[in-house]
Amino acid sequence: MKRLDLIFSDRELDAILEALEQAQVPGYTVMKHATGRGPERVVTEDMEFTGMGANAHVIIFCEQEMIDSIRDNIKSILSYYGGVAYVSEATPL
Amino acid sequence: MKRLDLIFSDRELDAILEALEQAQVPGYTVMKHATGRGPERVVTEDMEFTGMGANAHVIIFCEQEMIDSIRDNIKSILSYYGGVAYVSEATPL
Amino acid sequence: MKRLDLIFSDRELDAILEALEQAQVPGYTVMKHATGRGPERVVTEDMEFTGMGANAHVIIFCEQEMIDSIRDNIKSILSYYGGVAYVSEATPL
Amino acid sequence: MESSLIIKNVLSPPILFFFLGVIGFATKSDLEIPAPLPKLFSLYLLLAIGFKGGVELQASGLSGQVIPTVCSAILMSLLIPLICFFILRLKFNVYNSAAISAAYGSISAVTFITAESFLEAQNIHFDGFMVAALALMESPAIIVGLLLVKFGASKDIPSKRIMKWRSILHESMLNGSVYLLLGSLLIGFLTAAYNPAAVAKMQPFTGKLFFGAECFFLLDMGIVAAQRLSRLHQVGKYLIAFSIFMPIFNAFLGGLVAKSLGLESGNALLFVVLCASASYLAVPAAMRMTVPEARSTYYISTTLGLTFPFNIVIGIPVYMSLVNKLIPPGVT
Amino acid sequence: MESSLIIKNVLSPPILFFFLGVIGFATKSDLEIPAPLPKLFSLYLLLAIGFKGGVELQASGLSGQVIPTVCSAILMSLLIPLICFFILRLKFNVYNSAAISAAYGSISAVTFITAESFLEAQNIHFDGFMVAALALMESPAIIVGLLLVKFGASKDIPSKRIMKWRSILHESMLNGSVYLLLGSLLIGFLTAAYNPAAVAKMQPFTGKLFFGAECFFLLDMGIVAAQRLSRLHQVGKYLIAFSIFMPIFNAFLGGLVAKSLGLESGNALLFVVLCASASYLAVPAAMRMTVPEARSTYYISTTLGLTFPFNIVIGIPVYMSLVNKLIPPGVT
Amino acid sequence: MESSLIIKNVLSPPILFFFLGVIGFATKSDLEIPAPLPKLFSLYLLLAIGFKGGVELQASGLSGQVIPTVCSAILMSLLIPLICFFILRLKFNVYNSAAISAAYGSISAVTFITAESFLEAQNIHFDGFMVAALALMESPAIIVGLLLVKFGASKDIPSKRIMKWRSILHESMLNGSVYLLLGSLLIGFLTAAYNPAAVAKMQPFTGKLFFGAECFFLLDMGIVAAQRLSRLHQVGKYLIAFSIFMPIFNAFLGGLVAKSLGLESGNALLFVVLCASASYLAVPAAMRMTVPEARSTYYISTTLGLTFPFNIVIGIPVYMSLVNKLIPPGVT
Ligand SMILES: Nc1ncnc2c1ncn2[C@@H]1O[C@H](COP(=O)(O)O)[C@@H](O)[C@H]1O
Ligand SMILES: Nc1ncnc2c1ncn2[C@@H]1O[C@H](COP(=O)(O)O)[C@@H](O)[C@H]1O
Ligand SMILES: Nc1ncnc2c1ncn2[C@@H]1O[C@H](COP(=O)(O)O)[C@@H](O)[C@H]1O
Ligand code: NA
Ligand code: NA
Ligand code: NA
Repeated sequence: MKRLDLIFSDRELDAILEALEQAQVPGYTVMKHATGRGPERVVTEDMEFTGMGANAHVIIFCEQEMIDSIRDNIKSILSYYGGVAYVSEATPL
Repeated sequence: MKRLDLIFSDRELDAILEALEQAQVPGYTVMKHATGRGPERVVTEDMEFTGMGANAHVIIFCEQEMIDSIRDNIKSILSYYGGVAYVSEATPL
Repeated sequence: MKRLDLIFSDRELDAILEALEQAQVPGYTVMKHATGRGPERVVTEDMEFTGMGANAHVIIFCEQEMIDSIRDNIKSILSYYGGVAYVSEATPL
Repeated sequence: MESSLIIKNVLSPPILFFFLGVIGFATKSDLEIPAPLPKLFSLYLLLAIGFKGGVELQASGLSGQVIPTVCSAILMSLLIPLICFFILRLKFNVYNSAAISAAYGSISAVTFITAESFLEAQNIHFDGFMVAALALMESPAIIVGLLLVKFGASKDIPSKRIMKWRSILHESMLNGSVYLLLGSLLIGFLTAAYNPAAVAKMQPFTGKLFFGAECFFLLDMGIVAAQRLSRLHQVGKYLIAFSIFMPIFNAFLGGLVAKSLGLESGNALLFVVLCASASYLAVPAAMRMTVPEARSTYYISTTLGLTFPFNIVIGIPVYMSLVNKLIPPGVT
Repeated sequence: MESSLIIKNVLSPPILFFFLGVIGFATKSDLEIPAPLPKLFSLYLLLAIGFKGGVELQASGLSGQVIPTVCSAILMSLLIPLICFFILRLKFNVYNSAAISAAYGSISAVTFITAESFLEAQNIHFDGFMVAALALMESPAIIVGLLLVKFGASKDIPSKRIMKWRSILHESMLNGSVYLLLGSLLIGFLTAAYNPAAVAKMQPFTGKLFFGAECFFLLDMGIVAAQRLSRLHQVGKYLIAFSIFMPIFNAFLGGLVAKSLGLESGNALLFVVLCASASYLAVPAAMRMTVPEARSTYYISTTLGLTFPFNIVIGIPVYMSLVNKLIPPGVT
Repeated sequence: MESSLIIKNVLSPPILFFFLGVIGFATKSDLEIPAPLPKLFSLYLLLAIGFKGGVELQASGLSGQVIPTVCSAILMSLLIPLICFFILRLKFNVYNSAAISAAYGSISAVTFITAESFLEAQNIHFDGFMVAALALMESPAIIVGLLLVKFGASKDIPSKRIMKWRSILHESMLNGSVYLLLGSLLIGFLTAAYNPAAVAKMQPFTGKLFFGAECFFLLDMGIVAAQRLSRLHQVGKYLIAFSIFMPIFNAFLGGLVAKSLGLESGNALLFVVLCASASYLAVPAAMRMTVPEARSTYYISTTLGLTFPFNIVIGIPVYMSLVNKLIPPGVT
């Protein structure tokens, strides 16, 4: 099994979740209110009230095939709006 | 060293933490207010006010033996109430 | 690529972020409002209003060299104030 | 007459803000009230209605209609789940039937508040002791729901699943919202009895602010209800019909009881609303803990997505007409 | 005269709390107002000004100066971004120029509120319909900004990047803060028309509490603005100069329009402030979604770190003097 | 006489809500006030007492008892930690002793507020300048605590651990809650002096709402204190006894100083309460940053789990009797 970590502006959350649902991932977890810094831009919690939101951190545990099938879709969303995606190994308890 | 990720409804948090304490884990971290979707059910942040809460994400860094000793206990709680548990590799910095 | 997970009292967040910036990490993500237990001390969300804060969970995706270059700095901060740091494997999506 | 009452009701700020939330969700506006702000308002509303109810209960005393009304309310919260259970068992298993029944036997504090605002707008008098009825109808419904599971479920469940009385009572009496409501009621009562000056000092917080906070909360409830409504297809036609007709039936039942209790029209409306409303707070939270076998979509989408909006928008004025027919004003 | 007005303005609680926040950040005090509490106050302020504006709009009716004023305000929110765009294009690419222009064409609700408090402190009358102008100036500026991108950007952008009218309208009309402001305005209007008793019941929440909540929010705005100010070096001198001189120019333009509309000095000041202020809420949020090519530092650090503090501290009293010169009091 | 005062105190809404929180935790009710809502209330309370205190300080001026009282308060916050330190050193190391001492030298704003509400309920007059004493007692206690570490700790600590004056002053003066309290005090003072109309506009927020918000906050404090109380066994008997007897001793000391200052009974009670109360906000936060060697359980479980509840429930009425004995009413 794999673990996929996605971090991006929470304004794109709907688009990402739609992509995940389309690929029929077995499940996902969303943590909002994350802040951070990417190559060029600082996201701070205090801008949340402006509607610009903070980041969302999405975790998906799934099989390698699933990862392959959503890769293009997710990468195109992230390349447009910014954000990162990393895969690591995970085994069920 | 291992990293154990548990994600489940935060109403079960007390039960899980009790199980962890019993097994004498060296420590744990809890992140509340996580939302998500499992095989059948969507958990949304907006239901938090109803007392039904959102999900909790618990991270435990520990040795393999520890994992083995808490496996059954944790799995039985999760199988009853729902939730996921995954193990991955981690090395101290 | 590596994934570095840091968990510590959010009162030390500024010091840690400064250390990360100095090492010129490519980016990081901060999740506040984490609670937990270390070897001796319980951190609870309800103490947040006292200004003692809860924990912060910082995730950094970066190369192994970067990890090596920040190791000493981070470890000295964590050894003084408490907190944990673990490294694991991660590959870009 | 109903239609004019419905229009009047719809044009009150709380209902208008409710619609603002609904339309915001429907049009995909990114208006959202992030957690835990809705919790702030729900805690505030429970604290405030509890406190105000306690103060008025102390003023009216426990004489006259108070005891019979409160007892009848409790009885209704025991009876209604039983009726619901038999209707639901035609289509659903024991777990789902019991969980949904408990929700409909219980009450919705926000529906109650909306009915109070409606009465105030119509200048119809009602008594503070009705809050006591509100506070005391949640626990019995939860208990009945859990008993239905305990005795209705097949006997071959694994040993650890057997529900203990302790946890049944714990979930029913010490659920956060039940506890805060009952506690605030008691504090209001004690304060009014022994410290009347403090009641006036609480007034700006629990009294004056209430209407505005209700509007704010209903804005969020509109967003939440619309989300649930959008998932309502998952529950099937039977349950959709149930979530409209059951409240009407319960309202009718409540109206008859209110008449036989000799309640004035204001109190009668509140009594009817208690019977007709369904819980989306305490009961779902308790059921999720104690009956995880039941699908939460069933008892949340129905109560929150359909019964709640129906009651606050159309139900309340319709029930008012019903009460006016059953209890001719000026007679009591 | 300006300096005495500036001092009076600076010694009002909202501005003092703003400075408390600024100094707190500058001295590295760990005072912070954690998310989502600032959102609570910003939602509250939008709801309250919308509701109050709607109530007053209903009272004044749509006659007299209302329609011309509101239409002129909308025109200003279309015109100002165009002027800004040409000034900014001298130094910046289409994306950045358009995004910044949209922000300056739009408005800042908190600046508007501060100007209202300033007028109240000076006992100068103003009308509720100005809130309608406020509410209607955000969407057009966003639309102009997006059109500038649509027609100004080079034609070789990948197909999926082509902005659709649908999403332009969605972002401009259904942005959370625009939606809440317009919705509350409508609710205030309807309530005042059909349910006047409810207006009084809302008053403790939307009226009495307002000033204090404004102070609390400005405390947070002080912290946030100071953070942005500290990053201002990233935007360069040209943009720093722009974020002070553009508001003054827009104010002057607004003053002339206000005079030609025959507005009284109170309304004229609000009109000027609408022109001079820049959006750090709806517009940046919309731009980030629809023009990710633009650097958000540009349109946030300028509007929030410089234009906003300048306007509320120095701008408002200066604009008041301007208005007093253009529109001699007692003439209207 | 004390027992009737205790009962009267216990039957006030803030204390009743405090107990509601305690019992909620003890009975494992799932009532909780999620972060960051408690922070909202603590920020609000600090802002409101600061502002009100500043307004009243401006009214009373800096003449008469103001300067001597405030100076004595500061002296007490320097003296008390020294006394505590010698008592604690019998059992604890330098780090723990210093951190606990600093907490007891400092104050608890909520205890102070509760004492004010107690006085209001008894119709006993007190002055606004006592808030200045409150605001000025936190920093000195923190400084003494850090100096005790600096000079008391063994000399072989690693170089980077040597505390710098800069960081000592920073933690003591710019701690978020100290900063907000002092800042609001100053803003209240300035507003009352230069903008008296604005004081009235703040009143609904800082004045009217206060009592209710205090209740809400004490509900949460009840939950938190009960949690700490449940961990009290970790601190040992010596510290448990310390956390009851030290406040009583400090109260007695404070009473003598208040008498020698010639304070009226209302102000005297507040002075005594300042001496008797211990900080669970600013000081623990500062200690955790600057003295990580100290075990936080020691200074949090004692101040929050025992001293705080003792003071607000039993202490205040007992101290009132003490004051009444030391300062016969009608004499001043
Ligand atoms: N190397 C990284 N490690 C961890 N988080 C990152 C990293 N790079 C970016 N992020 C997160 O992704 C968000 C969006 O990144 P970007 O749009 O590329 O600036 C940032 O705000 C961070 O929260
Ligand atoms: N495959 C998955 N990947 C990530 N999170 C998951 C996954 N499956 C379930 N979860 C999380 O676990 C929670 C409970 O799952 P369940 O009770 O199985 O529906 C969900 O709400 C998700 O937050
Ligand atoms: N073994 C562990 N696994 C996960 N989180 C931990 C672990 N040990 C400590 N932590 C987290 O790190 C924080 C600080 O740890 P410490 O200062 O060592 O007590 C704790 O409050 C936990 O949130
Ligand atoms: Na019911
Ligand atoms: Na403008
Ligand atoms: Na003290």
